[in-house]
Amino acid sequence: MITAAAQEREHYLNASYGLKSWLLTKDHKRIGLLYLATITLFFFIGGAFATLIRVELLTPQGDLVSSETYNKLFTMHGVMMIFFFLIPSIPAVLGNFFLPMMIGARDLAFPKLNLLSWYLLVVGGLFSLYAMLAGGVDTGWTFYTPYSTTYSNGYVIATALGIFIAGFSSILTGLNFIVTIHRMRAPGMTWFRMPLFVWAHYATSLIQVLGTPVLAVTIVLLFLERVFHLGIFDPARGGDPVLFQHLFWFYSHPAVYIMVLPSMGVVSEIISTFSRKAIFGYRIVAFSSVAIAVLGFLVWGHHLFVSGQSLYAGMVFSFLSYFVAIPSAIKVFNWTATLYKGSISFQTPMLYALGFIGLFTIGGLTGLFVAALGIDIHVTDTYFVVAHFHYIMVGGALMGYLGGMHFWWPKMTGRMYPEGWAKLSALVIFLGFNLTFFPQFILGYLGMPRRYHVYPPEFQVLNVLSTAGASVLAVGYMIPMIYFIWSLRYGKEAPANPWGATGLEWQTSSPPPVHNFEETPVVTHGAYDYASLMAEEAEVG
Amino acid sequence: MSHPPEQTHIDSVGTYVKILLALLVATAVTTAVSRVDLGAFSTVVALGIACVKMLLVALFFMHLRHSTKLTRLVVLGGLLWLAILLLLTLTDFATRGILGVPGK
Amino acid sequence: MADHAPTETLALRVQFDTEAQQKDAATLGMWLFLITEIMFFGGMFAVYTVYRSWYPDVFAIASSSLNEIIGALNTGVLLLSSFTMVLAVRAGQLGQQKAIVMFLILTLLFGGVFLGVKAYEWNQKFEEHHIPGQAAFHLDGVLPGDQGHAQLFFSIYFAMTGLHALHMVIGVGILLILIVQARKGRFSASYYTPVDVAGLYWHFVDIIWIFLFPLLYLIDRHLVK
Amino acid sequence: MGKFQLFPVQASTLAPEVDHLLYFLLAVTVFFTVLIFGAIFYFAIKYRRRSENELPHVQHTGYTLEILWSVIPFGITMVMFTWGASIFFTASKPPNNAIQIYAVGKQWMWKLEHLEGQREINELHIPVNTPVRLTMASEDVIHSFFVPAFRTKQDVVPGRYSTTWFTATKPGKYHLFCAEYCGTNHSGMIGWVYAMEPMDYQNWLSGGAAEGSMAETGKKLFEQLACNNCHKEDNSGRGPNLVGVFGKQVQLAGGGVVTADEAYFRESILQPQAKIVSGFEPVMPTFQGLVTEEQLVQLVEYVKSLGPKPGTGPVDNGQKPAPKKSSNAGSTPANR
Repeated sequence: MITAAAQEREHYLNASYGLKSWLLTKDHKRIGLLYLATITLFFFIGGAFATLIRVELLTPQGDLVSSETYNKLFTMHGVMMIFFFLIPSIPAVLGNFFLPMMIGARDLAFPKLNLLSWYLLVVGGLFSLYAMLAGGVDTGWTFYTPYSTTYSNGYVIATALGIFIAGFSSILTGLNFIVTIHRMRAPGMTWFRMPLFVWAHYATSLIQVLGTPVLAVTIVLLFLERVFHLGIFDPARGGDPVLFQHLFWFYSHPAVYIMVLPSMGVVSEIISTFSRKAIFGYRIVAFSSVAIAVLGFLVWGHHLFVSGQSLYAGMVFSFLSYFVAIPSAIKVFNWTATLYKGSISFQTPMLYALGFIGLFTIGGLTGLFVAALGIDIHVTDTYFVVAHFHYIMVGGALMGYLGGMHFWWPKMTGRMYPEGWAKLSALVIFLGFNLTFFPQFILGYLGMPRRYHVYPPEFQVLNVLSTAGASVLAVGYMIPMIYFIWSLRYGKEAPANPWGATGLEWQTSSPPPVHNFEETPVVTHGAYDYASLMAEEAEVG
Repeated sequence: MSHPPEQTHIDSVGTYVKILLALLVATAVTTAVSRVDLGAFSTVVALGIACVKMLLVALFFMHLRHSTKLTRLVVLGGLLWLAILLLLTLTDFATRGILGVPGK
Repeated sequence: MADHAPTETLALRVQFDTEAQQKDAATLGMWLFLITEIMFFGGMFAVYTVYRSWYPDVFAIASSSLNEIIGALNTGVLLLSSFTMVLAVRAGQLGQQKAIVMFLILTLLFGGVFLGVKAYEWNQKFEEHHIPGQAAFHLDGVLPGDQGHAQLFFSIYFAMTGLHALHMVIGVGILLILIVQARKGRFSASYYTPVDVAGLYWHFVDIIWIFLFPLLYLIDRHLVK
Repeated sequence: MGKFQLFPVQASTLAPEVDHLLYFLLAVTVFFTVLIFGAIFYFAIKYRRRSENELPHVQHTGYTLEILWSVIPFGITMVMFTWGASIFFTASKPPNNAIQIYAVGKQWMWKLEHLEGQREINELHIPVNTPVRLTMASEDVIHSFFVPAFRTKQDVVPGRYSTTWFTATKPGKYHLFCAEYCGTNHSGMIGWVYAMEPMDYQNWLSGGAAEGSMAETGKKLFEQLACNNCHKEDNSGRGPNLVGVFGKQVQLAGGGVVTADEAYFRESILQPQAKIVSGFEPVMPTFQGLVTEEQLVQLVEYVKSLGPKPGTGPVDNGQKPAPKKSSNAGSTPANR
């Protein structure tokens, strides 16, 4: 069982107890765990909506819920999953916890601002939960006008206010990260010795800081038009609903990179650790993260190809959309090249990382379909697009998140998760995911529109397959939830560096002390220098 | 450590007074100029004067002159992203109707 | 060092190594926040640009319904408040306690005057039935078919000046807190960061008004004699 | 109903073109997916960790490889872009000989109207092998006219006209969907497009219980709304004579010239003062709220039916010759 020595050594978890020590903590590690609890709750709420949607779509007729309710289900599924799970997930949990440790800092630059960010997410989440319980909103997570401003009678304002507040949590986290990375690196930690996880979060923070405010002003304008009848997007007074779409997608496309870039950072760490080899083309992979963040701001018009945007703007945005595909392709090639001549071991984090590369490749390549103007006419607003973005969000971002959770769980809690169950759930999730979303590509090209409560009978077989997959996926997600909690009590005692990884966070104890390091580390070698790590362990061992 | 040495350069009150006067004069000028018919050029002049005032406030009042290179880079980045938002949005609104097909 | 947190002063928080590093981080943090504000107002400038390019004449008539003399004077008031704010920061750099308090109060007063004039202008608009969304909306000089486009202008006018005023109110709140702290002698030559950072915010809100004034008040005034 | 299918039927001239681009993209996707999955499995098996303290020798970064796998994918994507853009261009420009049909999207139904007067709800009969041009308007929120078999989709934004066109190639009955979320019954706003042999189409047209062509209905409306008090054919009215105006360049008061297309007439009925013909007073009242989108398209059809009288010179509709000024008509907001 647990040795006495480990028990009394002080670390960030047993340094202080009580509700106040958690709700008023300024420790970035504790705030990371607070975020973990919050977004796990939001994930399962969003997942419940997804399950209801898939069960409804078992039959062509709308026989489980009314159309009104179905529209609220897919809207709240979108809102909860995107704004309250995917956007905060890795930056808020793993980023908050490990970014300071990876660059040798004692904490983020603005700890109180970090705690405020968590409260903003919680308050925003409560507003959205209130909107759901009070009656729900049925505008889709995109809130297109004039439906959202004049025709919808759902709780648009409460949900929009929730997203508005949660948006500031994202902005302030991004701001905190950028200042920390610029100003608080340990001695010797130059830009090109930083782990790629930190590079990915630097790029993500750029998007959070530069993009989210435009969503905030769009929500304010929507609020002004719906409540005070100001005529900003109102076609009757000469306004243009397409202008709302421009402002909305200016943020919402870069937002998909906020969701996937941190996962790319996690995968870079995991692939390198479990191949015991430096990432192939470290600088290229680092710069490709920043390139994705920058180019991600030039492409939003590919959401508007058939929505009334001019032909020439469509061509400009389609052309630019192909530029943003290149850095993602480069990353996939570099990860695969890292495996070459490595010493690969297959613990659970590695399974999730390899799963990420496979599914993200399919997700990314189908992105080339929807960026081609000719094909997008046919597939936009159909299940082809639904499948594309689920391959990136669930196949990519969520797999990366789970991989990161398994990779750093020993460091966060001082406990090992059960390897057998973890591998099983990874496999179940991979199979369930593909069974759920691959049929949707076919459904989409067949022409089944998205957000349909009722569909023609010839689409039923593929929908039944997709629902079957969804139930497997739901089971797959439940298993980690159970054994992670189980491991807190009964998990094996975790050593400081269970995987033989090279990051600074692995050079301190598990779980780490309150100020991360006994004394600030001095960095002398590159990011993934396994040779000197093995040499040091040989000396100590 | 990677942070630059901070030399607090303190400007004289005289400098600030000069800047204030310049700003007030610029405000008067832009108000007066708006009455003169410069055709499409009047917007350019109005924006030009506003940019000059912005530079005065930013460089002197916000001490951008003494700030680190990083701070200046951040400011440039912000203005560049504002330009991205405006220009790419205008690629749509400026080219509507050229094809002669309603709605394209 | 591990068992108890090192003693922490205002000028040197535990997570920083040197005071210069902390001050640098605060300045960089505020500038990044100001970038988010540029993008926040940027969204509305995009809406303004599109609709003014579509309805230039109606915008010119609507713009000339605003009193540009009051607008110009109000801009002057705001520039004065920026001037006193930068003097407050300078006093902070020199550690002159009483000067900090005096200039902050002056800045607060000018800010209050600006908001007062703004309230008067809005009330003026209310009486002239220029409130968009109201049935009684009517802008004379504009034909019945184009009243909708005039409502667009005033929607943008109220959205932009309203959000700018909201930022002014937040600024006034920050100034009040700083005045209270300054009177307690919390700031010195080595620790005046809050005043400096509040100054950056205040000057930024001034810059937004520097663009709002010509774009809203001075559109093609020559067109409409 | 339809048997289980894995690929949508190709029923328009656009469908094969889109599908060829799809096959190219599918080929690229399969190639790279097999390449990546294959490499991962091969490396995973070949370089699996043999012993605990095994240390692979460090490998330098090969920039040539990096350049290779960024330039080649970029080249492929540029092919995708140009191919997609060319299809998009043809799909955006309706041919001139297309027959005109009007569609009005209203919360949760499609109302379609043929020039000859046939009106249909959620059904559209069209002849095969003849280009059909749909001019669409929405009465409330954004809808989207989507026919999967034709591979065409176009959002219908309220406040202006939108255009889509297609040429059916195979007679048959094809799904019509609304593809932009528009409220409670969004999934009910569906219907059928019947592509028929030209002969059958003509019989259907004449057989239909139409009470007169759109132009005739428009004429009745023109009189009911007393438009003819001002728009007289002998140029004596206070409004411009509308005979032969459609499609011509119209001189505007205060300079500027605009093409008198559907959008111009629709805007002039709803916001008469937006574009005043030179030499006329802005006295026309607005009909905003008095006429529905359907009536608007009928009035536009009536004006189009007042074709140019053979042999008359440039449009003589009582226009006072206005000084020729350099016009910046260009992209007027009329058809924004």
